[in-house]
Amino acid sequence: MEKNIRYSYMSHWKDIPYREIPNFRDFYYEDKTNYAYYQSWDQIFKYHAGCGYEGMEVAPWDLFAIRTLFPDLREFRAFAEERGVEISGMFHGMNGGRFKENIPRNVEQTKAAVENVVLLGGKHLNVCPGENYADGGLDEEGILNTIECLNEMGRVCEDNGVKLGVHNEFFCIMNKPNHKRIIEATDPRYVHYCLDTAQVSIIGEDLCKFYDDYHERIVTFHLKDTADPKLPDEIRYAPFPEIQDDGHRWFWELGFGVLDFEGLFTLMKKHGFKGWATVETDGTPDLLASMAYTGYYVRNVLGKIYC
Amino acid sequence: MKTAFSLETVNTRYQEPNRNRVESKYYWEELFQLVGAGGFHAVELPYDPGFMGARCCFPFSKVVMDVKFGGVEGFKKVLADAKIDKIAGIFASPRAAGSVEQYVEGFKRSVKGMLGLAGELGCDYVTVSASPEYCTMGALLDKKAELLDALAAALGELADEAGDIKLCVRNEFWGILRGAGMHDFMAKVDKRVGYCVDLAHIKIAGEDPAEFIRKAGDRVGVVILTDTCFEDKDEVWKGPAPAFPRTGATQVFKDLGQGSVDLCAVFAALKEVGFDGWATVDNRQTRQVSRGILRARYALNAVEG
Amino acid sequence: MAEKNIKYSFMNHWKTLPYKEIPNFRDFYYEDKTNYAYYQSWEQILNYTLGCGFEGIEIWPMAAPYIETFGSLKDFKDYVNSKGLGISGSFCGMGPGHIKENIPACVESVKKTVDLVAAVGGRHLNICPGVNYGEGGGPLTEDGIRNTIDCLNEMGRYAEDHGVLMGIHNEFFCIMNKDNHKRIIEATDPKYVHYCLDTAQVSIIGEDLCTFYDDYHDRIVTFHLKDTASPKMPDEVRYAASNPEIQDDGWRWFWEPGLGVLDFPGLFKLMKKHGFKGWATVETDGSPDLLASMAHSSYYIHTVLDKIYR
Amino acid sequence: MKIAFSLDTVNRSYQEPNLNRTALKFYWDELFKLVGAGGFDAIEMPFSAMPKVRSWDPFSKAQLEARYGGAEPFAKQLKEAGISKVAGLFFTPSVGGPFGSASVASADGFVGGMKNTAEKLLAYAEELGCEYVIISASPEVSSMGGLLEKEEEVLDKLAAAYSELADKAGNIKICIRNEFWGILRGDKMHDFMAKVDERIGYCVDLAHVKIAGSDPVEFIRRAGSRIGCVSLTDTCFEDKAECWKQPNPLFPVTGATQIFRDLGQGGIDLKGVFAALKEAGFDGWATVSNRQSKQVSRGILRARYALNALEEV
Repeated sequence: MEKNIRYSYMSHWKDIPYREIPNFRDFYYEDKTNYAYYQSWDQIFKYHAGCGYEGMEVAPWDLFAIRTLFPDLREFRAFAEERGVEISGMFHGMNGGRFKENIPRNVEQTKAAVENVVLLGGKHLNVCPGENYADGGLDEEGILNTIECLNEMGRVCEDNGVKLGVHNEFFCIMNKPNHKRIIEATDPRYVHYCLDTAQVSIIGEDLCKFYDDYHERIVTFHLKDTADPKLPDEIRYAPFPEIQDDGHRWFWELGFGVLDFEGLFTLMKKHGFKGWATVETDGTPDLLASMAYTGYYVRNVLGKIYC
Repeated sequence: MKTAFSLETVNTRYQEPNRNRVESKYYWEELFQLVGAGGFHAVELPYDPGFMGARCCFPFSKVVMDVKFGGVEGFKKVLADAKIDKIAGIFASPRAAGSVEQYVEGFKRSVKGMLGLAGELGCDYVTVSASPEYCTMGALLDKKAELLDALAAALGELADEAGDIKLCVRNEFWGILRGAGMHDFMAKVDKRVGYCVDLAHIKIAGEDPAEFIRKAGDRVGVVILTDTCFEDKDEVWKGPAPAFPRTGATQVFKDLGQGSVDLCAVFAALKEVGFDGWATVDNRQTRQVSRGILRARYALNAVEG
Repeated sequence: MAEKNIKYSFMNHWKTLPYKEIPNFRDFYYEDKTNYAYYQSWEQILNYTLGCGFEGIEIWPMAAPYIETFGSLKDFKDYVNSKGLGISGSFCGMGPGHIKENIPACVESVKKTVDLVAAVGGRHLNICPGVNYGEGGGPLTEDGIRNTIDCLNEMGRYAEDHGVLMGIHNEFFCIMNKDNHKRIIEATDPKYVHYCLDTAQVSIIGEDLCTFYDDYHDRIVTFHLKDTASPKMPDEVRYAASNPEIQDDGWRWFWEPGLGVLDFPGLFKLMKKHGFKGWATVETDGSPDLLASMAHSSYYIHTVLDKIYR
Repeated sequence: MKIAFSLDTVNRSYQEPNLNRTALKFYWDELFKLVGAGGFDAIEMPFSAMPKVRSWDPFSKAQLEARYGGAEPFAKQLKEAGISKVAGLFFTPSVGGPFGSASVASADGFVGGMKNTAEKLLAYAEELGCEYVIISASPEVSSMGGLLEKEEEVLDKLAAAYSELADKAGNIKICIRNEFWGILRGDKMHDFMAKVDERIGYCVDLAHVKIAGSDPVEFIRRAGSRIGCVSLTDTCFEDKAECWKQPNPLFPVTGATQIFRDLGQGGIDLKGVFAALKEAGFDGWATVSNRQSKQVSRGILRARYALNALEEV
């Protein structure tokens, strides 16, 4: 049976201090807890393969720690592939692109990011289109600069065989009032879309309708659930809303929130989506439990609709 | 001698189940209560200049204290409610950058920032690492003598600005002033600047902590009560991420009383040199901070008993 | 894709799982905000088992946890099957059948477990052939050996009559040990008494894993796949007066496949040579994190051992 | 009033990562030190007549001998950890205790089973130098089958058995705990205790009393001088769907929750409780049992924090 979707897992592992732990047993005996089971990329990649994930999406804030272990990112790629895991792409942030003078800096940063993605063998650069809304929304000029900046960044990606996917966040400066306008105004040759199912729902879009409307621009996904769709402006636009003081979670594993994933997968089948889809479990206390569970859900539940 | 508990004990960086909890404020609100309940009424904070804003509620920067606790006074009140009435000190390790001048300028800027926050927090000491990790210093290593002289001079200037805050220098086992190398340097530094004696770092660098204390004498500014069983046979200190030896995974630091540091000898030496400053426990091994607090209390009771 | 010969099952060391399902998972999570909430229901554990690519679970005889949470064994079976998972069988102990007058009681007890295995649609009953050597008064006398053989034959016959394969699953501290292990296997009736090869246990007893499999492959109907870093333990450890299975300082006899020193690739080459077909249970006894062990074992099987034989 | 810390806090059976540690001796060796470091110099321990399979806790006579060298060396080990007293023991009837399904056929079998285990409990308590033991009034009602129709007969026989046990208890105080899932839940306990031998005391478990719908402060006032010991527990749980009747009532099928909360983390008026205990002139053992937090060290520090806050009152 021909597979259309390749599943990748978003890396929220934070710092992993070892490549491998050949003295695992002695290391385990030091503390005799499961602490020793989460301290090397060898283990993390094996868990990916063990849970049926073919890929991992790298987080840019992990690169510093990764480079202390794998100075040449091609080593990191080879290390992962040896364990049956490919790097599907990397997340990236555009900042200050709403001001014309910041566009060149953003293009330079994109070049550096794309270079890393190419070294890692990735195909996607999923970009958060701007800083937090709380620092002041987009005026007309800000919108036009954001479009231009995304186009410039997209061109750099396309020239290197990498797809830039706009990945909006519910607290981002590009928000509900101008979200669609900017997507439609950007150059479809260079600027694609990474549909983060939870983020667009929290912004206030209807997930399935949004996918149906923009399916030809959507080249990849961040699949995550939420129990808080259509959040009001005063929460989305507040300072630092992402991590809540009382530990409230915006994001849940697929099937633990309220979104209609079966509807979404029916549409993905209708439009014949092919390529990487990244499952993300941002905010889980136990990444492996989330990975094993979502591995089951995408294959045994959603896989019956489209795979 | 007064004892404090360091919040460096809380792992904010490395993977472990439940790690995400440390990003939220609720975690810290309860943690302060648990520290107080463990009999520690003073804490030490890692200093964070706050570049990352307040996305995560690590209460180590002015911006987080402002955004999450309504400013320094609000932060101190939360601590006081948890029976923690003193922030004994803050510490940081500068990163290597560029030339000797650039590095020393960055060093001074960083320490000034720390002295500013320490003043607001009512700290008694500020600790700064003598150098970053050896392997990150690149070309600076070729101008070691010039760098150390410039640092000594800078520390003198900073002592003028410290007021009654005790400025201390810590020599990690992975730095250019590791182990006994510290004594010659401190001889050239303004008398007002003290040693930060971190027991585990001293031992790993091949020195006996009690001996080191006697040699430092009345220049001991603050003591960091840490433990270790690690013997650096493969010069791991020169390589990258020395706290995670490539030669074999191990926890380089052990919780107080769980390693091979002779605490009785250390306390005897401290008494001998008439030390009456802060002794701060920093349990970097256990992943359960509550266990770290109780292990610290147990170890101190055993030594003081 | 080549036809699959081995079906993998995971040994249930999950201890007590108090809930069948947790529909109010989010609220439950918020009570403690730790991963505690991720390990409290059968649904979660069965989903993880499927997520790691296993096709079945092997259960423990103490049926209470299943009945209490599910109301009846049948409800438990139907729930597991509804997830697309099988129950490969159960583990149990033979008891003090090396003493003649105990045999009837031991057989009665094992019959109940055979009925349980049949009721949950299981195929295997893996049985530890006796009490502990240290506490149970090892070594086996000639009579003790004769009684053990009779006892196993009688139990095996009942199992065979109920469509269940009873396999001897020896343990390194068991009263049937190194000096009579092979003799008893060979003396039992092959029609009724089979063998479940626990890779770690036989290695700790002192056998060479691959030689042992090669010699007894025709009697071996299933496996407990686990690794060890301490093969060929001396008598004074295996025969210790007090149960050596759980060590005071947390020393582990057993590790995940690939994390000890056993030659699994060698074993799988022989399984290919002899054309083994059926259930093989991965067991991670003594792991502090069963899910991490399950995911690691799944990697080792599907990415390393599958290449040799699957 | 004397304060102790209960090792009931340690979860030994429900799945969680690192659960395997509680089967190992090194875990208990360190735990005693951590309890002592938390400022508790007395503990309460669960009692198991039969040692728990594959577990080296010191809660059965067999394990104490096999792993800890017996009562003497165990007391020495506790002393070094800063613990001078094993204040009391308790056994939980619903986990394979004497009230097991086998003995619910008749009232005599039921009470006989309890008495049998209680005698072993008293012997072990004496060996450890305990001052009290806690016996649960009954197992979960869901496991009592036909006996529920013979409640009158069962209670009379229980009362008689308690008197006989009191004769053997010496100076160990026998206290009866009325769990919210038992036949004497909530205020039903008062009528029963009125008919029971004066030497037998109440074990007032705050969370169990509250979940059964009684007010702990009122309950303490009514129990008055008959209070034998207090279990300082907390809860936010309201049993709206009569979960107390279901099997395994600690895990309501109506919705997963942690029925017990650590002291100070629930809804019980602890200030009111301590005032009522003072009023009743209670000077026995009050034992904290934090059954919520899966990190026992956190449970210890939470207990210390809650007690410190109350002592300021």
